[in-house]
Amino acid sequence: MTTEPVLAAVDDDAAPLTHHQLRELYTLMAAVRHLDTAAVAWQRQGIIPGYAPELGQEAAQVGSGYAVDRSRDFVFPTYREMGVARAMGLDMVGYMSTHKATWHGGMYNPLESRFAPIQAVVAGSVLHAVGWAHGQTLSGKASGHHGVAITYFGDGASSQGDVHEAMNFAAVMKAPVVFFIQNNGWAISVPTDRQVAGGSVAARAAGYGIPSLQVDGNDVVAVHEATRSAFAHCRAGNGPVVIEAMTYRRGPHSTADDPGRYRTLEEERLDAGQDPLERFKQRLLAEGIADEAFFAEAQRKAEEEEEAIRTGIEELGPRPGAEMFSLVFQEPTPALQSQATAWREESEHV
Amino acid sequence: MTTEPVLAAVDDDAAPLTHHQLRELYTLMAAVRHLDTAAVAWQRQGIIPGYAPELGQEAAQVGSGYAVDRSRDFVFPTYREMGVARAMGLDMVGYMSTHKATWHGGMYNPLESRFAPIQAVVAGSVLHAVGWAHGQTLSGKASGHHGVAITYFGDGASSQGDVHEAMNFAAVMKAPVVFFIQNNGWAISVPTDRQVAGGSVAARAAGYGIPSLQVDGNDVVAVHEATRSAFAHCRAGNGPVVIEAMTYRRGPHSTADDPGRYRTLEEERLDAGQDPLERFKQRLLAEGIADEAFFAEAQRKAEEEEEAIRTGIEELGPRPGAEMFSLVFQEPTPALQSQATAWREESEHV
Amino acid sequence: MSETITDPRSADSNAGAAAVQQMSMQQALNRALDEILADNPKAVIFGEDCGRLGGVFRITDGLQAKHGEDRVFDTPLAESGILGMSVGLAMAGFHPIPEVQFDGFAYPAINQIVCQIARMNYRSRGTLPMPITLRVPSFGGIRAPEHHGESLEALFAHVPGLKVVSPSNPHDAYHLLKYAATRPDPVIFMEPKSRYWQKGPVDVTSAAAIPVTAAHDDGTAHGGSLTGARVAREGRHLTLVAWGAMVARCLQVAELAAEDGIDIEVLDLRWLKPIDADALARSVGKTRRAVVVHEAPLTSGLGAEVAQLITQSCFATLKAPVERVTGFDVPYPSGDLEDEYIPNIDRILFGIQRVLEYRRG
Amino acid sequence: MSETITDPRSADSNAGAAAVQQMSMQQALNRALDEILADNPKAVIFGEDCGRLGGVFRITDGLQAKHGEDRVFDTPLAESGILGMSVGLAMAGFHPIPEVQFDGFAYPAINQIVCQIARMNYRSRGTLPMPITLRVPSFGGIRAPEHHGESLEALFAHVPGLKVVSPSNPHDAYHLLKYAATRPDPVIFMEPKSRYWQKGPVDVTSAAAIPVTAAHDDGTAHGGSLTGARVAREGRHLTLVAWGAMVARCLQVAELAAEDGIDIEVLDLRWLKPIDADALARSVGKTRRAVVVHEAPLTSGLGAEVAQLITQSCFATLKAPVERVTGFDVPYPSGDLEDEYIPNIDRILFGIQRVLEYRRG
Ligand SMILES: Cc1ncc(C[n+]2csc(CCOP(=O)(O)OP(=O)(O)O)c2C)c(N)n1
Ligand SMILES: Cc1ncc(C[n+]2csc(CCOP(=O)(O)OP(=O)(O)O)c2C)c(N)n1
Ligand SMILES: [Mg+2]
Ligand SMILES: [Mg+2]
Repeated sequence: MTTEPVLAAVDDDAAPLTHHQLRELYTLMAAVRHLDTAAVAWQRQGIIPGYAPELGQEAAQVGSGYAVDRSRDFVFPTYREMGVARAMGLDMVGYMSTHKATWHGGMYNPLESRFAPIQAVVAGSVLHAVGWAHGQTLSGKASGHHGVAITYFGDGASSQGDVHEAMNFAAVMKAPVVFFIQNNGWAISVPTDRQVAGGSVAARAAGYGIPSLQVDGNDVVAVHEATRSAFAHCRAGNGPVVIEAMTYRRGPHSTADDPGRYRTLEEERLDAGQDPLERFKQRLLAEGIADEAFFAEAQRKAEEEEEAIRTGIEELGPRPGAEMFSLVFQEPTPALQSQATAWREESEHV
Repeated sequence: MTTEPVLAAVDDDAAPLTHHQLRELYTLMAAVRHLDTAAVAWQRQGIIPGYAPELGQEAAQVGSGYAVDRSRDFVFPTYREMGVARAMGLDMVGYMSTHKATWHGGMYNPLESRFAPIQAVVAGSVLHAVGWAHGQTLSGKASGHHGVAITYFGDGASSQGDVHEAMNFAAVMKAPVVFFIQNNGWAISVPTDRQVAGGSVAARAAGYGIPSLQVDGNDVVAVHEATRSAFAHCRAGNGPVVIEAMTYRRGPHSTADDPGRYRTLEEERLDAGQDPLERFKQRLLAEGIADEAFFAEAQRKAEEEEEAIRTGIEELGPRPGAEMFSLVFQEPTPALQSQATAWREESEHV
Repeated sequence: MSETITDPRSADSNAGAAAVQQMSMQQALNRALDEILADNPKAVIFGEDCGRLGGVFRITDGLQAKHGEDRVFDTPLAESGILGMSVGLAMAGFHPIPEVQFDGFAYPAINQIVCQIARMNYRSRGTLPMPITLRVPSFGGIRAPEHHGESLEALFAHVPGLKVVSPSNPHDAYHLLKYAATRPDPVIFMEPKSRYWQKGPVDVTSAAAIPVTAAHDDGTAHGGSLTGARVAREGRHLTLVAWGAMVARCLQVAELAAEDGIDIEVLDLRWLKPIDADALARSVGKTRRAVVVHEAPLTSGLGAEVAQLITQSCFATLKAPVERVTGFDVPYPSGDLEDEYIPNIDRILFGIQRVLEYRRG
Repeated sequence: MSETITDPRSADSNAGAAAVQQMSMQQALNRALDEILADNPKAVIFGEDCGRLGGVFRITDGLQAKHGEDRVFDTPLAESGILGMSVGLAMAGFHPIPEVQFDGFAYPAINQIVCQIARMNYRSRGTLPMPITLRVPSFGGIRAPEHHGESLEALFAHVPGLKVVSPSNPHDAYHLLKYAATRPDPVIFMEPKSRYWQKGPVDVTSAAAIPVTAAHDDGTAHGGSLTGARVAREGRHLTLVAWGAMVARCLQVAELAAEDGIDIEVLDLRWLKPIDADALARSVGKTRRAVVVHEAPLTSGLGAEVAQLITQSCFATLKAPVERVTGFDVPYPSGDLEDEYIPNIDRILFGIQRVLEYRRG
């Protein structure tokens, strides 16, 4: 019917990852794994009210986030992209503050960090990425210098109408945007086979004439390379790319979830496959790129980092209630200002 | 990536169309063509405030509508399916009353006629068809006896998120629904190439594992056969089918539209191709299935029919204002009843 | 899980010696759904995670196992899809009981709700009724992520063709859901999620209202019909009008005010469309003062409608303009600021004070 | 197409001897957009059929040809897409001016409007402003198909983070659009489509208000600032509050009432969020009687908010409860019944009469 669209393989930065970079990827994954596991513990300890773990998705997140050029690209995350945030060097106290219930979007500066506010609406920001990307085209930068938008979403999100509208808009407008799906097998309790008709989100891309890549989402190097070439394709003005990273949500949907109600431990074990962190470690060992001392050091740094973040989170007080009013608009309205005054009088008794 | 899904060719009624049926198809197309052209004239004469002509889409509409089994199937039209309505034998005064501004959904009985109320929201009823179709499955009729839903929509509508959600739901649930797209080249002023990324709506079906057919929408027999085999596929419990009938909107979008602003007459002539009615006539002549006397008679009947419909429409008075209130709910509320009373007192001075 | 206590007031119910059980709203809703499925073979329940998981709030817990996958099923993750599909199922003769997982995720389905569900009966001149009961876990108060604490009643109440109801306690939750799910018209059923786990007495044998909790049972509450508002507490000086989770808070406020000799009536509106204007007139006709309380933002909130209905009917006797104590005109904030946003006891008391101290001119 | 007339009252405008031109609202809006594109290189206009066709109402007529396809472009047919894309463009530093083709087709985009456009500034703590001007041809009165005659102001006004404005005449249309499109916050711009072709005086040199039509120019109208309401006609006995197409109808009613010696003030609210509560208090403080008129259904309509604001500020002096003359709680009907639905002169006069004849007790 249609011929499969192909990715223009114009990766201008296509040198294989150096050993240094590979070790850096591992260090990031270890930091993410440790912080993620810790955050679940924080919730149990009452430090934060809730958290959405990304256990098992470290390769997909770190591998892709590592490809972002913070001088010109922009990332549109969901609520589960802690690993991307960390790979991009975000202020992680600012990031984690959303789970502390301090501020919904997080306390980091999205403009400076090139990481949009945390998004709780499933598929909510996919279209934003398309608009932002089209803005790059309109800004008239020469091909090859486009900033690229990368939007993260899940297998569940792929069912939302907004994702279809986004892919169609992006393809019609040739917008430089990477649709990065983490197909982690589940949308809360619903498995992918009851969610994604046809079995693959990437396969839908062909219908829009968009090239797509389905990649082993538990292989950090494969993910990174796929993302890098997708960025190069977009940057060169060739329009959007769809990447589907096949991975597995090894943990619960969130700290409020009880996966035992919809999958057995045995199923988890079988479906999850090899742990992405462990697998990468074995590879680095086998290839002589890193040794046990390196892994121990990565773990030590991860722990140190987690401790600092936890301290930061614990010290984070609630935001002043006045911010509820002052941050609604750039130009506040008299009506809202008088509500703020009434609130101050009645709640702070001033 | 995925293998193309195939249509299970289980057309249990696959006998070729008889000469009688072919002539009937022509008679229907002639009636539709004449009524459609007349309705545009009615608007100019002030008989109706507006109309959405389907000039050029007679083959797509009559060919598909003729395949509907009124004892068990259900049709979900847009605002432009007059030809389907006529092919199904609807009360055409009731149908046309929507264009008289008598009642939005039309005055025919949708349950009895198996033709849902006229739908003005683009892509608004595509999901309804999926729900209705899933209802057939839930009702537990044996395979081979399913009622089938057929939902009509345009190339423009295909951009709406609801269409994606509908195709995915239908495929996941294996609902007996035919997605019938009339790709008529335009969505008001926007041509298909600025609308449908990838160039084909049918091509999207593969992404959901749905079999699809792209058919010459100006060939009434081809359309009919495609629709009939899609119905057979659905009826046998094989899930949904997508049909894309490639046709051309030869008229304006509606009587309020001015196509001269976005396409030249020369472009129209080139893009529209051969007129579906004339083409079918030539075929019937060439194959000796009908002669000039038959065509003259078809035309005479069409004119007679149009006259009766016009008379019916002209006689159609406005609905009593009380219906505004009485038709909102099955169980009216006291608040609404008192509004109705106030309205009667103030507007009818009773 | 549920203990049985005997309540003398329900002696007039069908069951003769009636059994009033303690249950949470979650249990009451779950039981209602179970019975609805058993009673009506055309009732079907679906939505995101409604099936195997039993819903993120466990409202549909166990129903799939008991009634089968055809009656209770998971859909793909798309709210417009869920509601659009409901329309088709209703056209095919079913009674769909879809769930939207959280209030804020009704927005993607608004087009189907407003333009289709609410209008199909009208558009089809009564030939295609839409007996759809849309369950929406609603309102705030549980320190949830963004978009999980919204109050959409003003939007829903403005839509012609919809009916809207919100229970404040397990007893009403049970009866109102069973009532809604047997109606031939679409009903938006707004469940106060912060009250899911609170227990209260439920008399499954009679819909006549029983008080919210024993603590507030002063023996004077009465109910009236299921289709109207409910006097949750009788009082003489001022009427507090509320719904959902705010009813319990208003009852607390009334207790506190009573210590100062202020006798407050609490009217649980229950139906947000149609609003029981007679009950408002009756109550404020007596108390001559009113405060309406809701979580939604002030401007164009349902409090304006309630206030205007009261003013319309009680203008001549009203001692002060109706006060509104509501959420602010700001997006629902994160958990840390939630208690600043939702009307708290102090703010309701201030509102009461403004009404009591109002002097003309 | 547009004739120039001299208006003495605008002698104080920048232009010295000012030029007041007659133009239709369609022309005024088109001119405003043309100037906005010229003034701000980051302004972009897009939507369904906005480009080549110039919009189904020709509001963007000629703009693509003049400013190029990068500045004025057609999108695929998907409203959520259009609004979601606007968010991204705003994040990239643009000032998007999207169009939704008709009021009723804003519903598919409500999720993006409510959860994204209205909240991004807040969510991002002010780092990602949303300077989006969403044009929505609104309200009824043109005998159009279903969903082409809706009034969404109550919904929009309830959403924290949005501002909402509706012009009633060409002069205001020109100035309010230019004002809205230079703001850093999202503004919903509701255009009264039944007034698109009505001509009126426009003073492009000064935003100070001029009367709606010469017929109603009694020399007493005054404007105040662009951000507030406008007294369209001064009067002593009663205030009619309206917006959009209902303003012209209220002015007609005022003329008729004047024949009976009833002197009516007409307040054109213009801003539906934030509402100019001071102007309401000023006007009704003087007239002591008010009727609010809108096309949207009664229940939970913006009339309730307006009535409650008036009652709140004028309770002590108000002679009668504020009346609401509105559309009914029914889906907007087909053309044949449109005049029964939209408040007509009779119904507004009845409302006025109820207020004038109100007696306490
Ligand atoms: C529009 C919307 N609907 C429902 C939800 C509730 N919800 C939050 S996450 C989730 C599942 C998402 O699954 P997927 O997209 O696969 O992402 P994952 O959680 O697996 O990372 C659901 C249903 C939501 N946040 N937004
Ligand atoms: C949701 C929605 N958006 C916009 C419109 C306005 N509108 C009516 S028809 C139309 C074009 C539809 O094009 P297509 O789907 O190709 O159908 P066609 O008119 O060609 O039959 C538009 C934009 C609408 N009716 N509904
Ligand atoms: Mg997932
Ligand atoms: Mg078309």
